[in-house]
Amino acid sequence: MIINHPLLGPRDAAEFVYLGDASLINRPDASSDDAAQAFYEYLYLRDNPAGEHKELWYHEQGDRSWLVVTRNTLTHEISKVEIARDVARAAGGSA
Amino acid sequence: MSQTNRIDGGLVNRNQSYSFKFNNETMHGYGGDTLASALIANGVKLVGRSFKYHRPRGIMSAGAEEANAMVQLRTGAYTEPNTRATVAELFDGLEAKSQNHRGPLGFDVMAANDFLSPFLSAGFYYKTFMWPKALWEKFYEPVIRASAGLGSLSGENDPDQYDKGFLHCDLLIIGAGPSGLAAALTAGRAGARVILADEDFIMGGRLNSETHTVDNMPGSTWAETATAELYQMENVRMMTRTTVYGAYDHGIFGALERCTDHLFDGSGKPRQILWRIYSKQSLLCAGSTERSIAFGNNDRPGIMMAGAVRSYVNRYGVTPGKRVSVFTNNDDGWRTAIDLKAKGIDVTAVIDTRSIPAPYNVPNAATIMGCRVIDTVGRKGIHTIMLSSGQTMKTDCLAVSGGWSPNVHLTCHQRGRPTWNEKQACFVPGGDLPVGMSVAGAANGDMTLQSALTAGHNGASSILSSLGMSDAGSKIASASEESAKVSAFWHVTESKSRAWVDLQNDVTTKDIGQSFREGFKSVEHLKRYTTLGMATDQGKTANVLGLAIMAECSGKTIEQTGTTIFRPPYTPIPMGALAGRARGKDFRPFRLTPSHKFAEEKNAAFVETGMWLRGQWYPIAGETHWRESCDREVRATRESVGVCDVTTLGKIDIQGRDAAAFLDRVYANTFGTLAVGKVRYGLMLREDGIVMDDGTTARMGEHHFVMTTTTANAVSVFRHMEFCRQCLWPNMDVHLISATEQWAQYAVAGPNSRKTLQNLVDKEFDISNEAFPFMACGEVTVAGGIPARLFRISFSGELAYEIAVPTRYGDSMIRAIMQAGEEYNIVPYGTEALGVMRIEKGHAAGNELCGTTTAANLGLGMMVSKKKDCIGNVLSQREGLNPEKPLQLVGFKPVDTSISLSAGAHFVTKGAEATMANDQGWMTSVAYSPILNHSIGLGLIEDGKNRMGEIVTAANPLKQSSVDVEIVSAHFVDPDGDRLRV
Amino acid sequence: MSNFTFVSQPVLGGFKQECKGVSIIEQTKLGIVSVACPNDGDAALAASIQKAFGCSLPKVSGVEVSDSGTMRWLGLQPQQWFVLFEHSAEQGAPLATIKDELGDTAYCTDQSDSWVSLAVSGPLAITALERICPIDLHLSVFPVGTVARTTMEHLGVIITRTGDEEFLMMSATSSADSFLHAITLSVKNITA
Amino acid sequence: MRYSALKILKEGLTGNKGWTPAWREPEPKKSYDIIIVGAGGHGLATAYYLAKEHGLTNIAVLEKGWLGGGNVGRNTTIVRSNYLLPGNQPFYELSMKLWENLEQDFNYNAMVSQRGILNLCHSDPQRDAFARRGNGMIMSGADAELLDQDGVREMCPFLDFDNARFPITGGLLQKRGGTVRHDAVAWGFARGADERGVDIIQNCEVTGFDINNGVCTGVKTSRGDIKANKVAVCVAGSSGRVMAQAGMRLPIESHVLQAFVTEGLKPTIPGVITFGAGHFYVSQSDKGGLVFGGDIDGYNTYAQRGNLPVVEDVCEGGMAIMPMIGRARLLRTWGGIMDMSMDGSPFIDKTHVNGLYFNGGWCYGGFKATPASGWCYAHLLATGNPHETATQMRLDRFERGYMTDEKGQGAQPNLH
Repeated sequence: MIINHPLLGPRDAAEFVYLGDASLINRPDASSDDAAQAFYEYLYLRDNPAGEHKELWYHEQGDRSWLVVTRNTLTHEISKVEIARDVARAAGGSA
Repeated sequence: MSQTNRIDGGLVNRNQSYSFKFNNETMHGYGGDTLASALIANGVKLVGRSFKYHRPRGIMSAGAEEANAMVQLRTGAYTEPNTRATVAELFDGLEAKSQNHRGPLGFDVMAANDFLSPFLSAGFYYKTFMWPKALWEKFYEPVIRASAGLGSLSGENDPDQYDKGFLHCDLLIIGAGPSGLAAALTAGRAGARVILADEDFIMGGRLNSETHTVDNMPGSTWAETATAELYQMENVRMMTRTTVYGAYDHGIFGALERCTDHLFDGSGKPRQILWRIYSKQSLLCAGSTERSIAFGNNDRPGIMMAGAVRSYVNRYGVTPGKRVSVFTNNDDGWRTAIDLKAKGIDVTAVIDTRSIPAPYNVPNAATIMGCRVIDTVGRKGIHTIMLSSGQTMKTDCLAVSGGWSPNVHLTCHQRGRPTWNEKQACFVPGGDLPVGMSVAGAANGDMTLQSALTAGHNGASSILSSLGMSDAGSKIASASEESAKVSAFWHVTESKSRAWVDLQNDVTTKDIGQSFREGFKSVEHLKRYTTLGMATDQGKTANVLGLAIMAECSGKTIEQTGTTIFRPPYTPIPMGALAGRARGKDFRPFRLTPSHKFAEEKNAAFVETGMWLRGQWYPIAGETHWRESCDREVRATRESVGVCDVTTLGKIDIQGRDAAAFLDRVYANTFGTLAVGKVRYGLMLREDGIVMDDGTTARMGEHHFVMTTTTANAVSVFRHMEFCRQCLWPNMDVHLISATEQWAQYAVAGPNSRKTLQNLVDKEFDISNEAFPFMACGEVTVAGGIPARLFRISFSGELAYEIAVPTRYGDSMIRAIMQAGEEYNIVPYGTEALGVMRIEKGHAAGNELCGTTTAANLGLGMMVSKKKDCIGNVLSQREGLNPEKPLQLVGFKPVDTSISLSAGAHFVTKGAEATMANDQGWMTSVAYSPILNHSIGLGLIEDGKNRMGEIVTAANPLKQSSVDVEIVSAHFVDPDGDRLRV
Repeated sequence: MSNFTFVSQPVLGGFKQECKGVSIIEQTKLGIVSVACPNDGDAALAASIQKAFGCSLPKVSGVEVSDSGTMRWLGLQPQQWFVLFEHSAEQGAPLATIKDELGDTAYCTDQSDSWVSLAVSGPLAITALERICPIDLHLSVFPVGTVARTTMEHLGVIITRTGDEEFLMMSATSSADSFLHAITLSVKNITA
Repeated sequence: MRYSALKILKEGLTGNKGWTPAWREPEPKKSYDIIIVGAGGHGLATAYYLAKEHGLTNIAVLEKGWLGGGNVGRNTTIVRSNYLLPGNQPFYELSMKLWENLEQDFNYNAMVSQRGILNLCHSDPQRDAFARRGNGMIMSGADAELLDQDGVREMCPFLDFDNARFPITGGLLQKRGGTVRHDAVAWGFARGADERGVDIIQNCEVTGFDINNGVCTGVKTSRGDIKANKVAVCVAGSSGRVMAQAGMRLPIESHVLQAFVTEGLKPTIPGVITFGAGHFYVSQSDKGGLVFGGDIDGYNTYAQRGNLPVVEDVCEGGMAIMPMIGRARLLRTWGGIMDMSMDGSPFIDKTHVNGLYFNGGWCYGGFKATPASGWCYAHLLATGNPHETATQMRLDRFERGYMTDEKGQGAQPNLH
């Protein structure tokens, strides 16, 4: 596979390390009352869609960026690649 | 043997005479021959045996689809099983043997299977061999295995070298036949970066096997001219002997280039190169493959595809027979008769299944329309055919054409399905092609030469425009007329004898019928139950025939019956090529520590730790067993001083205004309170609350920390922290960079470690206990100004330091430390002694940090701060991770101290039976303590902290042993830690 | 107390091989410092670099050379650069060369000893690198003044194009032998 | 029809005309006691044991495509019970015992071949972990032997002992491990279930569940609605897709695992061998092909195909331990979709919806588990209680903190 890195252009996916669903960006608030349930769902449950999937890839053998890649799990077609830090900031990442 | 079947003409080089051996018999051929054409030249008909029935078989094709003529090529360690004679280039000195027979090829005793064939029908083995049960492994299976298989490996290491590489292009053209050449000319002239790859050793494809003309030249001459022009273009890479074998995601292709397979001796060059080709667009011009017709005994030597006969006659200048007949369902098959006549070879008859007027006139040959071949005679070489009309004819070669199947394989590699074209009676590429791929020529169903040339040109033109380029006005080449009329015909129903569909796996029409009757009707069931299409040719000639017969059984159309898809690779690829250089010591890189050279001089034994090589122990004269060395190193360190290279620990430089706050979140314990110039042990959890890693982190400045990780987790911890930094807390000002390679770091441990270092550290730095206490850190210089970092930390439990210098001084540094400690008899110690000392001190390491242990399990539960959020905090509080009687890390001591403990033993109540129901934990690490003079262990046992002094049994059923052990503190040596602080 | 001998040793002993269209020369006098930009400090850092070295900051994958021509800035990742300059052990710590100039505007870390650096050049350099480098090195795609971090033969590599037929290749010090082997074998395989 | 050597003889002499279909092709009925979704190995085994062991035969097995078309037909055929943790080992040992008697039990030769499985180790920590595991295996009633280097050399002299990057220091051997002809397992269970009255309905895709007030009463299919007292989902690889129709999110990701086979070769390796310092495991089929595999590709996917980096990585592993296979040719590669769970262990459980049951999350372990999975799922469906060997295979184990994490990799499916 080839991931079209927003800063570097096309790179072989072999340079990247895959983590999983991009929802892992949305770490729950540990101080909330339902933190135990929220963390369980955050860490363990997955939509696992057959189709478009937003997922995290880390450019370990490259620029060390974490990326949010939108990829179809049926065809492997990649429709969007974003810098995860930008996505996290836009989502209002803490601190 | 002489070349009895060599005729005039062809593209072989008659000035280049090669001698070769087949089954030990010396023969001759020419440059430009394949092994198959050379065998035909020498009149050889019988070349191998089939898989199941061991039927005599000859050459049936002239290409990669060959299902019969597979040989064991070369000898000794170079021998290569299952090599298709039809694609093996002849070279001087080639040696080949036939395979899959017991006894000589002509008298294979396994051919008895052929006579037992009624009992060996589809799936017979699923229905028997079940009784008695024990005989399967002992008798039935060994017999089956010995008779199955084809060729043999030598059993020796592959002596050849292989290489790999990466290529990039705008357009990859797969196949250099008429459409591929036309496309390459158009795209190449327009300036696109083109790769043209073909599996053959000359370009031109079928142009070299046919008598067509292109632009008023013989087809092969046109191909040669086009090829020459393309070779002149800098933007075109021409790759012969290169099979594009797989289409992967996003325009990546796998290709195998055979560099030395056509040479007697590769003289040190890589035998083959596995290329990964990154293409923006690809054009599949892979041509088509002729298929057979199923009729009685259609597998005999001398029965050959009609197009292959033309290849042998026209390209190789050999004739497969002296009296040839043709059996066809299409106009193209007639060309064989015409070409043979042109070469002066007798054509006995042309038998056409179609009841139409003969499309061509073949002088002096019987032309029989609306007729079928129903059976053949000639066990080791066909000599007679029987026709549905009742006629019998003598013939020594039967050329069969059942029509052509486009080579759609690569269009299926991303699970695209070809679609059935009823008019052309073949599968053509479906709509779901791999991204960026288009198809032209016969592979796309353009079955005439002119249509292929046109499609190649047009395909390239439209690709050029999609790339934003325009074609340079290339004209479409014009070709001689030909007809491709075909009418589907699959099998001769009048045949009483077995009619083969898959020649190599011995699948007959009867097997397909039986498969249907038994309910194996879907194409996948058919394939799996009968093994149709599962042989080394992947059903290139058999699949369509099998499907059509299945469709007939079920009364459905082929379209309704479906198709199996093709999977990579297009043709089989040697394992050696897929591994490339990564074998032997080069399987993975080596990482060497800065003291490696020194360690070698000290005769160190080395151990692999991930990619690192670390000194395991350093034997001195007289030591014969590793334990002697290890014990001495431990004693010397605990009694005086030792030095160990700890460079392999991960070092991460952490800077930023939020660095301290960041560490508070990634570590379970607190770092915000750590003073500059101090070090703290840190415990890192995964988000699921399990211990991820541990290490020490030093505060070098207000906004600057240096973290160490375990050797094993250096990469994953860095990745995790980048995840935290970028994805979880993107607004924190914190920056990470690995400094593992920057510093050569040595642990100097033992009561005399300070004195040793005082000899080395420049005098202006006070490293006395008062000025530089336990857990201090700072920047110093050594040996008159060499910059260094000093940490007062200890893994051994002794007064100890770690000192780091820039890696370039690493070799000097180990020698300097040895020199500085000489007066204290300093020793280098290896990972074994390191391990012994950490077990003596009860420190958890890899065996305890095994990814399932919590901080509480390791006795570090207090470190998980309840005051702050950190990774893993919330989920570490789950019920299952906090049982009433948790596993706890404690020490174990054998009751009988003369007995050695074993890691991996399981604990049960003293004297209880060793069963999982009684299981209470396991021994994680053991060592012989030269300080205590007995074996000691660390282990995880339920409620261990509350069971001090209890005797339990450490069961080791693997060794049929069990040892009574006492639960003791994990701190075997200096439990109060006094020695650290002196 | 006797004197200690400290020798600054080139990782590959100053390796040099010139043959048949490709030359490989170890760069032994290279200072390498990583420079990271504090959050929201981009403008301040750019200004201090411009002032100190007469150089603008390249984007990721870009290379900028200082006015004096002696300093090369590689854009390796967002907010982080490597600066390469000629430096020998006698000149003291390479870190100071940069850090002293940039002060609080950057987080600097010495990387001089982390990398082995090889200059690979010659008409057959690309042909040799084709065997191990997944990056498209065609001049139209990877022109002079481009840097990429990638992986070759299981090793992380930073490759910079320094000329039409010249590359600077950096990989981790500890695996320098394996790295050199990967390159020399590539050369051998294309020229044997 | 009973299969035997005599039957083959008789049919052979009469032109093989008397063979009858291995299973019927029934139309779906309006309702069943139990509907099993998915006619893969596990679903068919469940139906077989429900019929044979529990006397329940008013059962339909619904299959979207053709029976046995999932992972039971696309794996590397290895069976073993060499697990580490108490949540797994007794279950896989039950499976092994069922394998050992399976063929006689269902009258179909699935070629259960106990030629042994050898896991190589390359370091002391690895050896320690193998010792812990081997002891646990024996304590669970399985067999295990810890070999030193000489022991491995005696068994497999062709391994690279002289020039290996990661020297082989020993291995954990389970002699009862081995291989089974994968397709035959599906066919044997299907035939056995069908004979006992189970309706196996191919080309019948489940498109939804009838769930009212927290009770599942049937399924919607491409061939109409079908009622059932109990609906048992058993579609590993597609679990996420199917259970989403019941509104459930699972602790599962779908990943592709590639498998490989070479051209046929005369016998060259004895049993199953796995490489402990790379990603490679191999056996030789009765037809002579080297059947091998390695790691999953590592990204979520439902496409039954993989990519080149893993192909190369696996082949590198093969050449690293067995440099004699360099001239064997890779014939075919394929991919199967794995339910990769959050701790690498499976689920056989009720769901929070009454009448809806779930079996999945098998990761790489699905094939070897086939008989025990069917046995335990049948037990759960018939009795309402988990089988004693499957008590840890619960859906709520992550919420409660009772992971069964063999590899110790935590909540990251692609590392299991």
